[in-house]
Amino acid sequence: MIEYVLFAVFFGLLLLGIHRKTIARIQRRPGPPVWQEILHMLKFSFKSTWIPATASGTLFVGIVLLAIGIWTAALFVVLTGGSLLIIFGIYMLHKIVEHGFGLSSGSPYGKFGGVRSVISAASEIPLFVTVAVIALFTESFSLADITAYQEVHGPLLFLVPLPALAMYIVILSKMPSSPFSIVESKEIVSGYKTEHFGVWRAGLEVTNGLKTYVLLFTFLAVFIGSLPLWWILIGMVLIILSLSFVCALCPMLSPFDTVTVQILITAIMVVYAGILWVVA
Amino acid sequence: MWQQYSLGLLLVLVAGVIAFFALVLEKDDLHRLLLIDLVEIASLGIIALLGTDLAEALILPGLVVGIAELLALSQIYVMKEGIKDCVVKGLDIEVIQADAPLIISILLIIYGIILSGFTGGGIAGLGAVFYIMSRGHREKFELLEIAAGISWAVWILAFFIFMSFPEYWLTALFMAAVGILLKVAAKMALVGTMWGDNPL
Amino acid sequence: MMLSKSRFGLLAFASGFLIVIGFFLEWGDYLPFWAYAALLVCCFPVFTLSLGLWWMAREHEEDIPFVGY
Amino acid sequence: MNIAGEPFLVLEFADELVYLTPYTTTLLLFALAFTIFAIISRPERQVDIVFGGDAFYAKKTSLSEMRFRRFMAIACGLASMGAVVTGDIFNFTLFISLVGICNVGIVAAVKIRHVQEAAFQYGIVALSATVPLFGAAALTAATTGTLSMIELGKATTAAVSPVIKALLVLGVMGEGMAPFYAAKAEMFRAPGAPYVIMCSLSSLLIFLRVIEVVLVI
Repeated sequence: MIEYVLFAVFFGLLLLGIHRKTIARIQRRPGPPVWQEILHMLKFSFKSTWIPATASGTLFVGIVLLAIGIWTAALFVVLTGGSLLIIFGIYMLHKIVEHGFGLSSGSPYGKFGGVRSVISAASEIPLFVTVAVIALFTESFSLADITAYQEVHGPLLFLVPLPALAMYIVILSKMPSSPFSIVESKEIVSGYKTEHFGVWRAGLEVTNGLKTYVLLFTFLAVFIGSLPLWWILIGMVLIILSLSFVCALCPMLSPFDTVTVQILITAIMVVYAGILWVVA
Repeated sequence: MWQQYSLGLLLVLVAGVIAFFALVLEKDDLHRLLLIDLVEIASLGIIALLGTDLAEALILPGLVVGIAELLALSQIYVMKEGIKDCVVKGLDIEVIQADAPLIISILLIIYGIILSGFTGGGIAGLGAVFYIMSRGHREKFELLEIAAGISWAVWILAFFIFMSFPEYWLTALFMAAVGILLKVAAKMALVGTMWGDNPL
Repeated sequence: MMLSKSRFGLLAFASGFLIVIGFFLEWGDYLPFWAYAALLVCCFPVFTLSLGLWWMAREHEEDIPFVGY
Repeated sequence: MNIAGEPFLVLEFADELVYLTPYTTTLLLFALAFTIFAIISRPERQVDIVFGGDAFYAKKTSLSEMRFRRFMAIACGLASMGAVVTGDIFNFTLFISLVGICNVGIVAAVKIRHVQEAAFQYGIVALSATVPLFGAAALTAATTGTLSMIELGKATTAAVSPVIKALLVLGVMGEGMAPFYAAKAEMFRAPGAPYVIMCSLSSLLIFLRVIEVVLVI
């Protein structure tokens, strides 16, 4: 399994590299090579590292460990076909991780990133509605049951396109330079990760790789069904490419607009789920 | 029975709605703090409507949580308005300068002891609080805290006896009754008198 | 504040060793899968960080956060 | 319907009920980790820049304030752990209102005006939310005759009406459920990292838990 974890880290980082490259090409820049994010991770891990004098030391370090830990756990849950609710829980808890990263250092920029991550908490609700709608159809929260259901009834992507869109937006809001990524936007330096440099940042990169891999894997497993590994990897690349187009072409929204748009999406999803529930 | 329950529920809900309405209209923070108590009572009312032993067991923690929240909020209010320096003395009312508080307190405490248990503790504690409030005593908090702690331990021990050695239920019953009586009485006396002794 | 580099090296070695041992135990069916997963969730983060710190932890004064350009 | 995996440990202690599913265990471990952080971590010193100059200063948390806030943060962690693992509706509501108090307590000792204002307003909402919260628990007991989530999850007991579930969710929302707190974002601006994070953590945990509760009962 350790080999799978390492593979997920590197492939996730590669996906992020492809993301950067595609955005650059759409904007007619040469852009970094696709393995840039992997190089980043390696580069950060041999930079001189210490803990800022004003930081809350244990939290500063512990949060990095925790971040890698929860996404490793999420990978296991996805691979063993565990409960979708746990994935959802871990995704929500990632909010705390962002918050912890931002607040533990004492940096004002990190603090802003953390506070922004709290006010944009509305972005998680569409995911829950997605989970609820899927459970209405498959009568189970376990990923294994959901893929089994799709063997019989065909991909859920065609049965319930709207939740798929909602989950797509949720993944979008976690991508770098997306219209919703207010927690790490440049007017607050790097947001929550401003003060995590060196090895800490390398740990964060590992988390990002794992997170990207797990989220895309979950999307494919929930909406397309079980696929051989090669097809999953190709599917991930395709999704990343489409996400890159959105990220490259949309401006970043202001925090207020981000929250408004996310609440709007949530409202639409809740109404949709309500209609489905009444009909079913 | 069921109809009585629905009627009671309706009444409590109406009371709750009125309290909420008042809360919405009121803009002054202190008045809102006072109104919150009305809201709290509605929630206890819903639990009380169960009308079983369970209801009694549920009301007590609900009440405790409510009181705790109210105390925490009033503490914050005091901090936020910066009125921490007011020294709390006895109530300045002519009647209670005489012997009346003593008599009333003794009566309440005796009645509490007769009732025993949680309710008795509450009443006895009320007597003690009344006495302290009207006299403005500076009592020894450490002693009261120790008494509360020990009686709490007795109460818990009684529960373990109930569960492990059911044949000694009578002893356990007495231990529990006395323990909770002393604990609640001591705690009630502490409430409201620990005011501003040691700033945070 | 921080441990010394050699301590980090020890930590990296210990957690890496546990991961490898766990891998072989699980491979030979001596360890149930969930236990291996729990082991990995605990050890993988420690291994990642301590490996980097063993390499590049700085052993003198801390600095203050970034406060503006 | 398989909600959060099969419970692998059910601990019945008189009428107190604790049960662990993979889901609740995940949440429990997370709460535990942060409670430990709150215990062993020193608070962060928030750096502020003096406006219009190059100077900056670090806000310090005084020792007595730190002690009080650490205590409150630990209490908050314990309350959220209780809310996460309990299998009894009433205990669940009690733990949740405890979380509400502790959240107020964590920032109560901070002597910054806007933080205290936010904490007070939040406290008012939290206190009024006890009506739907306890109301939902009492109504559950009245309509089904049990408070145990395992009993309620079985098909044999009477179904809990959606109105009661809505009341429960409303109550939890008022006590500080994750996305619905404007006042809390203001509270997070208080200095002292591991403690203010407990506010946010507990609200996320009770949000995640109430979803499971509503689905199970």
